[in-house]
Amino acid sequence: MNRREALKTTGGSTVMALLVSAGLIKPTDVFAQATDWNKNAFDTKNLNDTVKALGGTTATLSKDIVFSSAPDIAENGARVPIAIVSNIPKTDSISILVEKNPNSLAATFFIPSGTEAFASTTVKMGQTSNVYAVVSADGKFYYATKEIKVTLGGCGG
Amino acid sequence: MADPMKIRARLQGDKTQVIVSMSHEMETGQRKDAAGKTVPAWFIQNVKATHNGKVVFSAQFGPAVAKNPNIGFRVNGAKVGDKIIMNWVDNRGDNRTDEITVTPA
Amino acid sequence: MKNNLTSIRLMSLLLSLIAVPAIALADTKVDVATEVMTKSFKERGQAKLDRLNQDKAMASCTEYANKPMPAKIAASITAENFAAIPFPKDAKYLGDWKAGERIAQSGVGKQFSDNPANPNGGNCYACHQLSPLELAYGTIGASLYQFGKNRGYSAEIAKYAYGKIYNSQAYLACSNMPRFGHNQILTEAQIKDLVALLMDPESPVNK
Amino acid sequence: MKGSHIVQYLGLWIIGLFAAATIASASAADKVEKKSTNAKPPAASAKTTDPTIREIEKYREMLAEGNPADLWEARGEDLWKQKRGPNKVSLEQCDLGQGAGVVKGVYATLPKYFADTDKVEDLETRLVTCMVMLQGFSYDQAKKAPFGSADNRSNMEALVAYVTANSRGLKMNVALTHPKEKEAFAIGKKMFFHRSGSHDFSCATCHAQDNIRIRLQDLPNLTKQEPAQRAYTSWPAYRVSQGELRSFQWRLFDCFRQQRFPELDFTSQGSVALTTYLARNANGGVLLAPTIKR
Repeated sequence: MNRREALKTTGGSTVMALLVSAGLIKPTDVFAQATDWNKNAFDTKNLNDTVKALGGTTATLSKDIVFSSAPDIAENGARVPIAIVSNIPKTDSISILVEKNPNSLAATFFIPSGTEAFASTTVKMGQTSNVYAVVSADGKFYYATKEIKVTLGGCGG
Repeated sequence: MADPMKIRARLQGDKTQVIVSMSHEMETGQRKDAAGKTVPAWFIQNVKATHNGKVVFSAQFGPAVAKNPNIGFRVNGAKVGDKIIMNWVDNRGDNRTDEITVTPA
Repeated sequence: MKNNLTSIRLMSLLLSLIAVPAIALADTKVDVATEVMTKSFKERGQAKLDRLNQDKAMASCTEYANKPMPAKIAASITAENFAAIPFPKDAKYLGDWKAGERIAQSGVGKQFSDNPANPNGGNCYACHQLSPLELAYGTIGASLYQFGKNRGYSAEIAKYAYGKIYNSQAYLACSNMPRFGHNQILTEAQIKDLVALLMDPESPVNK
Repeated sequence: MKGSHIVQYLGLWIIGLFAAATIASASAADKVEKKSTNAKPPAASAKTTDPTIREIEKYREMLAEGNPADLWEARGEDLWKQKRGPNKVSLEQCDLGQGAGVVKGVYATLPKYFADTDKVEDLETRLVTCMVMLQGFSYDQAKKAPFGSADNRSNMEALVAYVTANSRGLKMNVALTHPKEKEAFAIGKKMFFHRSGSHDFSCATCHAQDNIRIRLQDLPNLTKQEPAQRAYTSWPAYRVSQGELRSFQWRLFDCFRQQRFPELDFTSQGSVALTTYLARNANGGVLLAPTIKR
C-alpha cells in the first residue's frame, strides 16, 4: 500500500515538475493534483468494511497498538483528541475509526519508513462509541479498540 | 484564501515532534443551517509533510476530523534548521502550503 | 446622657464623612447602576427589556444577596408565592415520566436565541442528579435520585413536588431555582410530566 | 454523604406524615435539601475521587495540546500591523493603556480609565476606540463583527487573541484608582447580583457558591479571589462547541443569553463595568489565555 502510494506520488511529481518548469501550471497546483483520496473507505459504516476498503481482508486484535492519548470521557464530541502508537514492525498506516459515526473512518495516516509509527489528531464523535485504531503492516491489518463516552457540559442551551 | 497553518517542529533526541494546527471548517455535510437546508460537506482531504524533498508523513481525512483540526507526528533524521513543508488540500480543491524550521526542544 | 448621644451622633457623622467614598458607592450607586444596566441591554427575539424588571421577591433577593435576610421578609416571600400557586383542580399531579425525562434533559426555552414556538425545557439535569443513567448532572440543586422511592409515593409528596417546580419561592425564599409555572416557562402538563419523573415507581429516577 | 441522605429522607418523611404542604414544613424540607446540597462538595469538588470528573480533567489537558487559538493569534498579529481603514494606518500606534504601540502586558491592567475618551474601557472597547480614532472607521464599522462565525469572521476576536497572548504569564493587576474605575466596579458588582428575567437568574445564581457544577462544568465562585482568578485568566478561549475563539465580551454576552436576559450590547458601559468587577476580583492571577475550552 505504502510503496504503491510512494511510487504514485513520485511518478506524479516528476510529471508535475515538468509541467511546472514548462510554465503550464503553478507550483501550488502540484500538491492539489498529486494526491488521491480513498472515497470507498470513507463511505464505509463498520470496521470490517473499512478494512476491506483499505485493502485488507480482516483485522486482528493486537496489544501492540496503543491509544497513547485518548480520553475515557469527552466533554465535547466535537473535538476528541486521539493519539496512537503502533509497536507492530513495518507499520505503514494508522487509521482512526469511530463506530457510531455516520461513516466509520475518520482519518488514515501513512507512515513511510524513517517516520515513527505514531499519529495524533482531533476527531468528531456524535455520541458515546467504540473507537478503533487500525494498523496496516507488511500487508496485514491489526486493530485495537477503546470506548470513549461523550457527555454534555455547560448550561445546555 | 485559506489561513496559514500553525506548525511547531521540535527536535527531541533523534526525533522531531511536529504539531500542526489547520484552519478549516471541516463541515460534515450532515448539518442543517437555520433555514433547514443541508450545509454541503467541506473538509480537508489530504495532508502531506515533506522533509528534504521526501514525503515523511501523509494523511487522508474524512469529514469526521474536527473543525480547525490538528495533527501530530514524529520524524526521524531531521536536524535543527531543517525545513518541514506542510500542505493540505480540501474537497473543493482549495489548498495551503506552509513551512517551518525545526527548532531545539 | 444626652451629651453622650450627641457626641456619638457627631462621631458617627464624622465617621460617615470619612468613609464617604466607599459608602456612597455602595448606596447611592444603586440607581446609577440600574440606569447603566438598562442602557447596556437591547431587546432581542423574545427577550425584551422587561426581563430586567424585578418583582417584589427578586428585588428583595437582590437586596439581601450579600447579607442575612430578615425572617419577616423571607416569610412574606414564601407566603405570597405560595398563595399564587394554582394547584391542579383535579388534584392529579403525575403525568408521563418519559416526557418528563425529555423535559429534564432539554435546556432550551426563553433565550433570545430560542424560537418561542417550540416547547421550553426544564433543564433539570443542569442542576440536579435524577436518572442514574445520566452522568452529566449538575450539583447546584440537591440530588433527586430515588426521589419518590425514598420519600414514599404519597399524594402529599407529589403535591409538594408540583408546587416546588411551579414556584420554588413558595418554599424557600431566594431559592436559586426558577419558578417554572409562575413565570410561564413550563405548562401545567409539563410540570406533571416532571412530577412523574420524580414520583412514578417506573421512572428511572426511582430505580 | 450517607448521613446527610438519611437526614434528608427523614425530613421528607416528616413532611409526608405531617402533611404537608403547609408553608412552614415545606420550607423545612427546603432547608434539608439545601443542607444536602451543602454536604455535596465531596462529589462536586472531588477531582480526585469522582471518576467522571477526573476523566474530564484529563480530556481538558489533552485538548490543550493542540489549541487552534494559535490561528487567531497569528491572524490578529497580521491585522494589528496591516494598514487599514479610511486613514490607511495600522494599529501599531494604538494606546492600550501603557503608551502608544505597547502590546506586551496591557491585558493584565485592563479595564482601565482612559483620559482621551474620559471612560473606563476594556480591551475590546479600547480596540474599537483605536479603530475609530486612528484608522478612521466609524463606530458602527468598528463594532460590526464582534463575534465571529464560520461565514462571518471577526477581526475583533483575532485582535483580542493577539493582544491577550502578549500578556500570557503575567499577573492580573487592575488598579481601581480613578473614581470612574471605582464607579465601574460598583456598577459591575450590582449587575452581578441583579436577579430577574423569566428564570430569576443573576450571575450570582451560578457563580457565588463554592464547589458546584452545571452538568459537568465546574462553576467558579467569582466573588472569591482564587476561583475568580482561575476563571478570568482562562479567557479569551477557543471554544470547541463554537469552533471559534471567544473574547471576554462574548463570555458575558453568552452568559446573559443563557441567563434569559436581553442582549448585552457589545462594549456597552454595563459590559465594561461587569468586566471591571470580575477582572479586579481576579487580581494577582496569572493570565493563561488564550486557552481552549469544551
